[in-house]
Formats: sequence, C-alpha cells, structure tokens
Amino acid sequence: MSITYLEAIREAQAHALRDDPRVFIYGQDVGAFGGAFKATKNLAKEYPGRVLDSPISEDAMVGMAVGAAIEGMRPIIEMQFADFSIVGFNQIVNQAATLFWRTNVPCPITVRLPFGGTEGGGPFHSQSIEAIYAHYPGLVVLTPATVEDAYSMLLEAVAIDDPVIFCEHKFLYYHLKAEKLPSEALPIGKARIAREGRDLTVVAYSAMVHEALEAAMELAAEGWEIEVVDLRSVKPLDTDTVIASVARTGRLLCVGEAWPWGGVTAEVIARVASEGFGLLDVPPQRLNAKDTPVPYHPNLWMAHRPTARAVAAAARKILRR
Amino acid sequence: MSITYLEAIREAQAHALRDDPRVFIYGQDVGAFGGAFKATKNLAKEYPGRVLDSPISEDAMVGMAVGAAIEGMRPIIEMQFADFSIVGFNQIVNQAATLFWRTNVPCPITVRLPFGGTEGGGPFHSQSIEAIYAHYPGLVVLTPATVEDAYSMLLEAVAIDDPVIFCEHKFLYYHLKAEKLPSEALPIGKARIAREGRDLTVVAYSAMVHEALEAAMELAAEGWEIEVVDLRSVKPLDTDTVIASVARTGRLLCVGEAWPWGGVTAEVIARVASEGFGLLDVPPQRLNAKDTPVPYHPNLWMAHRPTARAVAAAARKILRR
Amino acid sequence: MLQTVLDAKPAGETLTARDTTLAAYRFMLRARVLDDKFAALYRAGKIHGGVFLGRGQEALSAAVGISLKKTDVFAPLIRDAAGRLAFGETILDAVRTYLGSSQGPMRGRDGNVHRGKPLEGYFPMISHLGAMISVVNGALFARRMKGISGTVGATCLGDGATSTGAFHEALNQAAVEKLPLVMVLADNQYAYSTPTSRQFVCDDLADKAIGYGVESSSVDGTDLAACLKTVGNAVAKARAGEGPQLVVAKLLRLCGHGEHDADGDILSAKQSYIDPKLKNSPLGRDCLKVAEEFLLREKWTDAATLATWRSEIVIEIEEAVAQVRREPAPDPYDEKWLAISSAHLSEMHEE
Amino acid sequence: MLQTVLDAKPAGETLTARDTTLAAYRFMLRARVLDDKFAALYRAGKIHGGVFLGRGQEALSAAVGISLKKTDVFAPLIRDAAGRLAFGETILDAVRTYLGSSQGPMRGRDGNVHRGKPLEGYFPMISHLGAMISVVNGALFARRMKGISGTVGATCLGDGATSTGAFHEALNQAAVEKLPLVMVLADNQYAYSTPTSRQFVCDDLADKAIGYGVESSSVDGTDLAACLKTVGNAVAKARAGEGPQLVVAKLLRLCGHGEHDADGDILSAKQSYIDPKLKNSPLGRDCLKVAEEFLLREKWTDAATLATWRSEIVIEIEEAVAQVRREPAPDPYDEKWLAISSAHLSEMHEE
Ligand SMILES: Cc1ncc(C[n+]2csc(CCOP(=O)(O)OP(=O)(O)O)c2C)c(N)n1
Ligand SMILES: Cc1ncc(C[n+]2csc(CCOP(=O)(O)OP(=O)(O)O)c2C)c(N)n1
Ligand SMILES: [Mg+2]
Ligand SMILES: [Mg+2]
Repeated sequence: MSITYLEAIREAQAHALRDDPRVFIYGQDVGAFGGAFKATKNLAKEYPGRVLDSPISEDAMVGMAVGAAIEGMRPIIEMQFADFSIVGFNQIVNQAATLFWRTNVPCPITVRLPFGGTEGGGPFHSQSIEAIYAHYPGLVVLTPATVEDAYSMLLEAVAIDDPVIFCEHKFLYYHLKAEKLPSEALPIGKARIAREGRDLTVVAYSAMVHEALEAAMELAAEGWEIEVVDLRSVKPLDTDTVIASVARTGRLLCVGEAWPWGGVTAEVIARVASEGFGLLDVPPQRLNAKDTPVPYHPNLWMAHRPTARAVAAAARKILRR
Repeated sequence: MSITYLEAIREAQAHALRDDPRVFIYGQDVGAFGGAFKATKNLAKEYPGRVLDSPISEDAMVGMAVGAAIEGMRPIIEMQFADFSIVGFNQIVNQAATLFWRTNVPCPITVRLPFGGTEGGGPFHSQSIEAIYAHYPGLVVLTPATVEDAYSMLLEAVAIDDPVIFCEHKFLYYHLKAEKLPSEALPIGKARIAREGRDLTVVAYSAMVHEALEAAMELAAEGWEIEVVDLRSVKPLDTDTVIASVARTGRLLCVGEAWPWGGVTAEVIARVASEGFGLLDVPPQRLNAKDTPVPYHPNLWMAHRPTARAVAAAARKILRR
Repeated sequence: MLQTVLDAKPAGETLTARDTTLAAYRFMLRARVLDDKFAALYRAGKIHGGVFLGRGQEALSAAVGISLKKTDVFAPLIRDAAGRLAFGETILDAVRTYLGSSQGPMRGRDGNVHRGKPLEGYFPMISHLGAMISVVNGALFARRMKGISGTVGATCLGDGATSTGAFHEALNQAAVEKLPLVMVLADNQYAYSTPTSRQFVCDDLADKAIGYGVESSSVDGTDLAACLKTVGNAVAKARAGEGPQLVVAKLLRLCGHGEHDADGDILSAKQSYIDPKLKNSPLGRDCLKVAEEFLLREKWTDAATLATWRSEIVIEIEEAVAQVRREPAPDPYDEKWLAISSAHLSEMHEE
Repeated sequence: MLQTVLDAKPAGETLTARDTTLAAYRFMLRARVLDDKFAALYRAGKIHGGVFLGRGQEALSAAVGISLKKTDVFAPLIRDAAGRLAFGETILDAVRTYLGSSQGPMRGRDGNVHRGKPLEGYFPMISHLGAMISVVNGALFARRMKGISGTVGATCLGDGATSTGAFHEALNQAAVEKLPLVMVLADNQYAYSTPTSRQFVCDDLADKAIGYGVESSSVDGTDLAACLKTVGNAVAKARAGEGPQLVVAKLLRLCGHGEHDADGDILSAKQSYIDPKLKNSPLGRDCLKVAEEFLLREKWTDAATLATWRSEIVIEIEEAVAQVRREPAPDPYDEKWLAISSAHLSEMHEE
C-alpha cells in the first residue's frame, strides 16, 4: 500500500469526522463531488450532513465557521485554491484571529489552503501566501512537507483550539507518497531535521524542502554535507531548532517559494541574525521566488520559483566563502 | 502660517486635482463632507464632479479605480481606515498589482490608507498593515513620516505609473506641523537620515521615526549619538542608505509599529544581515508592536506599540554590548 | 429578552401588549439615558476613541432585543444600546467597555460598541460592516447540526452596510441554508454623511429580499408598537422554520455619526449635512417621544411614572459609572499578551 | 463586433437580421471548433494547466460580442470563446495564450482564459470570480468623466459567481453611478459541481435585478435569435443611457467544468454529476445545432455552406496552431522580471 500527500489529507479529515462529532467540512464542491482536488472524496457519503457544498462566498464561508466554532464545533473550511482565500481574508484575519484575544473565547477553525505553484497554474492558482497570514496575530500557520506531516498536522490542526491556516502544497498532492500513515508525530511548533549535515543549514518548508533535499544530494556528490531543516510550521516558527542547526554549521540559507519581501525567509534570517548572530560564520542568505506574479508558462515558472539547481547554486556561493 | 500632516495631504490632493485633469478622488464620505478626517475638505466644491462619495464597497472602489486607470485616469481612493482596505485587498493585490506584469498596461492608482494606532482606536481602527501590501509584487508602499513627505510623496504617488499604497499615519495627522510645504523633495525610493550619529543606526518609518528621534535625544543626554534613518518608502526599500549608515555605526535597531512576524523590521534586518553582515559589530535587533491585536485602552496600547522609552531601552542594550 | 424584565410576573400569566410595550419602552429609556451619559463623558474627555449613539433608533433596537430569547443569538451594531440591554446586557458591562475597565467583558482590549459575550449568544461586532452576519449564520448552523431547534439569530445593520460584499454573501448563505436569521436593517437615511442615493437605487431596501429569496417586512422605525409587531413577527417566523427574515425600518439618525461628528447631528448642529426636510418629515420623529405619547394615550402609564423611571435610570447609570471609575484599569504588566489560546504555540517576541 | 465581419459589405447598407444571425453563427462555429481543438491539445498533453470550454454557451456569448462596438468595453469569462472572437480577438491570440507563446498578448505570463488587451477595451479576467465587474465600471466611469458618450461595457458571469461579494458591490456600484453596464449571467445550472440549489434561492436570477434597481431580461440561452435580440436590446438600452442591464440566460454547460473534469461532461461521461433530466430538457439543447436548424429552416444558408465554413475554420485553426508552435516560448533569461512599470522603483533581489 502507498498513500499520497493528498490521500493523507483526505484520511486525516475522515479520521477527524469519525472521531469528533464537532467536526464538519464546508467548501465549494466538497460534498458529493469530493472537492476540486478530491481531498474530500466520499466523505459526504460516509458522513452525511457533515460535508457541505458552500456557495462561492469565501467571506461568508469563514464567517460561518467562526460562528460554528463559538458554538463548539470544529469546522474545516476548504478553499478551492489558496489564492481565493484572499476574498475571505477579512474574516480570517479580523474575525477569527481576533476572537480569542478580544473575548477569551477560542476559535477552533481550520482553513485548508491548497497552495503553491504547479505547471501552468499561472498568477491566480499558484500563490504562496503563508506570510500574510503569519503576519497577523492570532493564527497558527502550518506548511507540511511530507505525507506524514500532512496527515498528523491536519489532525492536530483540527484538535487545537485556535484558527489554523493549513497550507497544503498542490505540487506535492499526487507525486509525494509514503508507505503508510504515521502513528506518531512531532508536535506542531517543532521543526524537523530532514537531513543532517555540518557544512551549511538550509531552512525550507513545504515543497521547498524537497528542492533543498535534492540540492543536498547534488552537493553531497561534491563533498558538502548540507543540513536541511523543515520548518513544518511557519507560525509558530521553531527558532531554537534553526539556531541549533546554525550553531553546528555556521552557515545559513533560507529557501521559500513565496515572494521575497517579508516572507518566511526574511523572518527566519531576522531571527537568526538577532538571536544567533555569533554563530554565523558568513552572511546568511535567502532564496525566494521572484518578485512578480507567478508565471503561467513552465519555462518562466521554473525560473520564478527556487529549484534544486537554484538552491544548490546559492548554497555553493555560501560554502565557498 | 503652519500646516499639519493632514493639511499637507489635502493640499497635495488639491494640487493634483488642479494640475492634472486625470485625477479624481473616490471614497466613503470624501465628497461634500470632506472625508472622515477631512483630508478632502472643500475639494468636492472646488473640483465639481471629481471628488465622489462611494458606497461602502471597498472591493468595488478599488476595482473601479483600476478600470479608470486603464482608461488613462489617475484615481485616488480613500479608505476610511486602513483596516477596512482588507475587504478591498483582493482588488489591490490581485487586480491592480498584477495588471502591468500580465498585460504591460500600467495601473496608476493611489490608495490612501489612514493607518496606525491612536488612543482608543482599538483592534480595527489602528492597524499597521504595510507589510502585507509590500509582500505582494506590483505595489509601491509609502510611509511618510513628515509633513513635507506627506505632501511631496503623495504628489509623486499620483504621478507615478504604478499602484501606490499610501500609508498616512493618523497619529501624525493633527499634531505634526511644518512651516510650509516643500518645493523640492527626495525622490521616492530614497531613505533619509533624519538625525546623524555614529554609535547606532535606528531604522524607522512613519510615526516611529518620531519615537526614534525622541529616544535619540534622550540617549544624547547620556552621551550616545544615534543615527535615525527614516525609510520613507518600505517598498522599494532603500537598503543602500541603511547599509551605509550601519557601515558608519556598526549597530542596528529597526523599529516598526506593525506586528513582528514578517514586518518591515524583519525585511530590513534580513537585508542587512545578507548584504552588510560584515559591517555589524553586534547582533541587529528589532522592536515591534506586540503580536496581538491593537488594544483599545491607552494603558495597553502604550505597551503594545514601541514608544520612545522602549526604543531608548532597546538601544541601550545594543549600545552596551 | 422580555423574560428578564418580567421575571417578577407570576409564572403562567401571559404577556399582554401592554406589558411588552412598557418593557420595551423602559429599555429604550435606559438606552437613551445611557447614550446621553456616554455623550457627556465623551465631551468631558473621559472616553478614549469614539462614541456612537442610537438616538432615534431605540424603538427598533429594543424591539429586536425584546423579541429574542436568552438562548437566541444576537449580533448588534453601533446603534443598538437598547437592543443590547433588552437582550440582557447590563449597564455595568456597557459602561465598563466604554471606560476600558479590566472588569468588563472586553477587559480594555476592545472598547465602546465592540462588546459582547460570545458564549452567551451575544456576539461582539468587529468593525468591518457586514462581517457579523455570517458569524450568526454559523452559530445557527451549528445549533441545527447539534439538534437544537427553535433558536433564532438576529443581527442589525445600517443602510450603508448593505453595500458590502459581506452582507450579500451572508444573507445569501442564510437563504441557501434556510437559517432562522432575522436581519434587521435600520435605514436611517445616511451612512455617516452619505445619503442613500449614493448607496443604492432600489425603491426600498426591502426590495433586496426578493433577490435572496427571503421574506421581508417594512416598518416605521419611529413607532415602537409597529416595531414590536413587525420584528416580533419576523422572529416568530424564523423560529417556526420559515427561513431568513429581512426587516427594514425607516427612520432618521438623531445624532452625529459619532459624537465627534457635530455636523451630523440634525438636532443641534447649526448647519447639518442631514437634509432638514427629513427632520420635519415623519421619519424625523423621536421614537422615544412617540412611544411616551403612545403609552400616555393608551393610559398604560402616566407622566409621573415616566419621570420616576427616568430618574431611577439616571441614578443607576451614575452609580454604574462611579463604580466603574473605581475599577482597575488594565495593567500592561499583568496582561497576557497572547493572541491564541494554545499558549504553547504562541510566539513570545522578547524585546 | 458585427462590423468586423461585415466589412466587406458596402457602407451604408443596413444590416438585416439575416446578416447578424449568420455572422453570429459563424463566431459560434469558430468558437466551437477552437474549443474542440484546445480540448484535443489538452488530451494530447500539449497544454499546461487547465482548459475551459464554452460548449453549449456559444449563442449567448456570441450575442454579447457581436452586440458590442469596437470602442466598447468587454470583460468576458471562462466560457466566452465565442464572445471574444466576436468582439475582435483573433484565433491566433487565443491559441498563443493557451500555448504560452511569447508573441501572444499575455506573453506566457498568464494563460488559457486569462487573456485580453486592456487598451483595446478587452479586459483580461483575473480568476477571482466577480472581480472584473467593477473594473468595467471604472472604465465606463472614466469615459463619462472624459466626456466620451455612447460606450457600453459588457461582462459575463456564471450562476455561481452571483454569490460573490464582488458581484454585489459592483452591480450596486453600477446602479448608483447609472453606468452603461450590461451584465450577462449564464445560468448554466452548475458552478463546477454545485447545483444552483446550493447557490441561491430566488426563483430566477433575474429577480436579483430588483434589489439593485436595475433592469433585467431573461432569455433562452440555447436560442441564438433570442439571445441576439435580448442582449442586443440590453446593449441598446445601456447605450441610450438607461443604466445597467442584467441579462439572464438559462442553458446547460455541455462540457466538464474544465477538461480535467470528465464527470462534469454530460455528453460523454458515463456517470455525471449533471442531472440527466436537464440534458433532456430544452435547456440541454446544443445551441449550435439549434442555430444551424434555424438557419436552414429560414433558408438563410444551406448544409453545404455550413460544411464549407466548418472546414475553412478547421484549416484556419490548424494553421494558427502550427504557426504558434513555431513561435518562441518565453525565455526566462530574456524576461524582464519587473512587476511595476517604474523600473527605477522596482526592487531587484539578486539571488
Ligand atoms: C467595511 C467597512 N468600511 C467602512 C467602514 C467605516 N464606517 C463605519 S460606520 C460607517 C457608516 C455606516 O452607515 P450605515 O450602515 O448606514 O449605519 P449607520 O451608521 O447609519 O447606523 C462607515 C462607512 C466600516 N466600518 N466597514
Ligand atoms: C472567488 C472565487 N472562488 C472560487 C473560485 C474557483 N472557481 C472557478 S470557476 C468556479 C465555478 C464557477 O461557477 P459559475 O459562476 O456558475 O460559472 P460556470 O463555470 O458555470 O460557467 C469556481 C468555484 C474562483 N475562481 N473565484
Ligand atoms: Mg445609515
Ligand atoms: Mg454555472
């Protein structure tokens, strides 16, 4: 048996629906159809009345989740694409994210964002917008990079009492596979050393973890030992694990698929520079997507996003200093 | 004669309306009433048909500006408070910001955001959200700190061919005064040395420039010479001027009124760490608002945002290293 | 909630129109006196930030609050002091929130009209207009899922807020889900300074109901008895499972948009942006006076009693203000600066 | 635009219903053949990303495009190949965009249905449903400010998109400004897989017009002649200054939501989520066949001519595809990676 990243997401939701009567799923086409990506396949049939098609109303979708959460439910909202969550942005950042702080009443909602670039996705079906959610107080922002994390972190997302932005990478949906679902997992908030090494720390998250790992293999052939840190969660961000890694390697490259200004890479480097300055032997560097919309044509897209080759090239520059 | 920051904004708009028939203003209550803050006072009378009340429809307000811009106009959109621009966010970041890159047709709109904290403003009338706009490609994000800049940068915002997010700080509206309007100005994209010093560089923008300057005075009494850099524009961000200052001082504190995660301070520190690492004698630090919504009660608000005292305290820690 | 007022009444006795109207009137009066107090405190510089009154809208607002049960859901807006009190809010909590007391439901974190107690079905508005409606939908939806029936959710909105996308999405959502939502629109002719002609074109906001496939009713918002009847009917229909109900009341705002807005106060401004014709039209009647006249005409009460009620309320409010003034202000050092409830997941940025 | 097709016609001669219908039919046919080609290219793996067809909606779409003038504004959506061609788009530009050619209007930066030429009044959609309407409003508003009269702006939308806040705000905005907007709603019974029962509750989407105070008309979207008449009237009214016009057409999507959506294709799927009753109802008629039968019945053309037209179009499209295949793909090294036009203000992040 083998299970994909996408199937893991479906399984986690099935699991949550089975174990917790407070859970329901609401989103466009998530019902009988099973969702644009089939992440809710058969769930409407298996859990009648608990997996519901919504109108094309992202603002009202999130607002309704907040109201249901106040009433003790644990709604999961599926956005058809992360990019469309922007029309529900207000309810997420101003309604859901402020509820606990203002009223002491927690807001346990999970908003699933199928995000990130794929071939031919173009400017509005490719965005990586974790940073704008992480900027606001009151949200937990998760970016699983593996099948196991997709499963366990989604389960945990539903279980915790706060609004979670669950960024699931469309590029990983089908081609990332695991043998089986995990029975235990690192808790949310802990980063993972995806590969050990002593020459350079590459911090990445979501799909970029795989580009980093591929680059690490390439560089291994050249004799370099690259440590890859998979952040898993970008808010909270596990600064300790990153700094501990930098303490070992003295060198830092941070890789993100999002736009450069104020992205995860800026936050990571700012923290390491402030809190682990003395550990750095050379200037920390970052590698991001280019500062333009995500292009449609694969030629452009491959140049727009960091690839293993680009990661390796950036790493070499740091290693040679 | 003396002129306030708010009056400078009104004057800049009057000037733009007078000199450029393509300019018009659209926003809630901007017409006969002159706007919630009176930033368009008398303009509807002076420029009939060109200063229009909009419905409470932020999405459509921005969309209409984009359409008018395609037709060669230079719309200025007033958001009643920056916080409400979030319901127009999609049209700003996905429509206006992508137009030029997708079609080669520029999108000269100016979106005015009365932003930042004031006493009793509370969670939804106080936000500093420059970072989420700066994160998206395709926008210019301005944060004038002085009466002169409020005037000249708004004029320049209207003149340039791209969408500009003009963040005007409500806290500066009334109490910041200048003798007269400037006849020349630094161009957008250039930071300004607001005070010279050789012991520490404090980078700030908008209202925080004044907290930084006050802290610098306080520290001057203790014998420290603080250099204060006023960014003026957070996108583009004038890394050169910041790094040149750090080259002189060897120490960096970056102050922002926004939330910490991925804010301007993260971006500045990440850049200096990457590009000016060797110039830093001690770890660069940042000081931001706390990572919660902006509180209503002044006691809480004063602790939530960086004040001159907090800047001075943070500076002392760096200076003593 | 009517029940709260009439607790003294022997169980089993049915409520007469007289009881209800008197109870509603008293909430109106409490709200008016409370609002006046907030205005006075504002002028005295004792309130941080804005003050928003419901003057002229108390009849409608009280009718909403009184038509609901304790177990219902209510998301009021900026002009709903009367409805809030009628739904069960205490004067003390209102004052605490305006004065930022640490003892209030918002603990100084939020203020003025941004107050509520979510777990009691009393939802605290965020400022973004229209944003509360879908939250009420969610609560109603959840109750249905949990098998709780007979709940109604009411929410109030102004004419201007009908132009928001949030209003549209949420009213449509309620219709699609056939939720027991009562959406009460106070068409007070202006959104801040903007007249309705710049806000919508349909003849009457009630026309909007058609496109959503929901029922609507219109009412003279200055007439308490009419408001009680119309809102009461809408609530009853929603409770009976007949789906969302839109209630549109016509009236006039008899104060500035906020207390900072002197020009918007048709009663006291020399030159107001409010069309004086409206003031002199039936819309411009003061619902509180109209209600008093009605009560006296019906002989349901007398002038002396009205005066007593008012002075009792004044005292109650003065006492509340005095008490709140003695309560501790929030202390930033004691404050838990955590935006999420999962403390182990929150980030502390030490400065 | 009718004019482009009929350029051959001696000036001064008026257009007959026959001319218009034939011209519209030919755009429908071009769109159908073009869409079929895109579907074939998709199946052959030659197209990156999604392919969205207008099968079953060509009559309505062509009617929109043909009713507009070159100087009008048009913001089509995903099912408007016919309308785009009728408004003046070349087959070449459509193919270039789908294949990502650097010579196309979107230069490989955007693709498939996200294409247009803003300066020619042909607005390229962003994906967020409803977002183009206010942009059209803005163009119309600007023209009015500039003193240009007689312009119309048309935009197309599906039933599902009426649930967006953007739709609401923009239609209301057009009404308040009394703009010459023609909003054409293709009620094709589904939004992706979601039936209209989960999207709205009013009997007919045309009911929505009432709440906005705009005029509306309904039409059988499978009937070309009816679409030409209804859309043509709406455009004429808007042009005459009668304010926004809502046109609602009922029809059925005769393809998957996109070409990846096999289950959504009622024509070929074994088991489709589309209700088979709809297929067998009048809504399920193929507008192209209906139009052909009409043209033959009226004797405005004959079967041989129809066949010739089709084969001419097939050749034209094959040639266009062949040509585009020879055009250079975008080259990332040549690309100007600047999101703003003020190059001096852009940030280059060197990596
Ligand atoms: C989305 C949004 N935009 C703008 C505002 C600022 N604002 C607050 S109240 C108001 C006017 C509201 O008018 P209306 O809905 O008619 O209510 P009324 O004040 O008349 O009771 C405006 C524009 C807001 N709160 N939310
Ligand atoms: C705001 C937004 N949410 C979700 C989507 C994803 N999406 C694209 S098309 C579509 C269905 C549209 O249905 P309808 O409006 O009826 O048009 P049709 O496809 O039937 O022509 C959806 C949900 C989107 N494009 N924009
Ligand atoms: Mg109003
Ligand atoms: Mg549809």
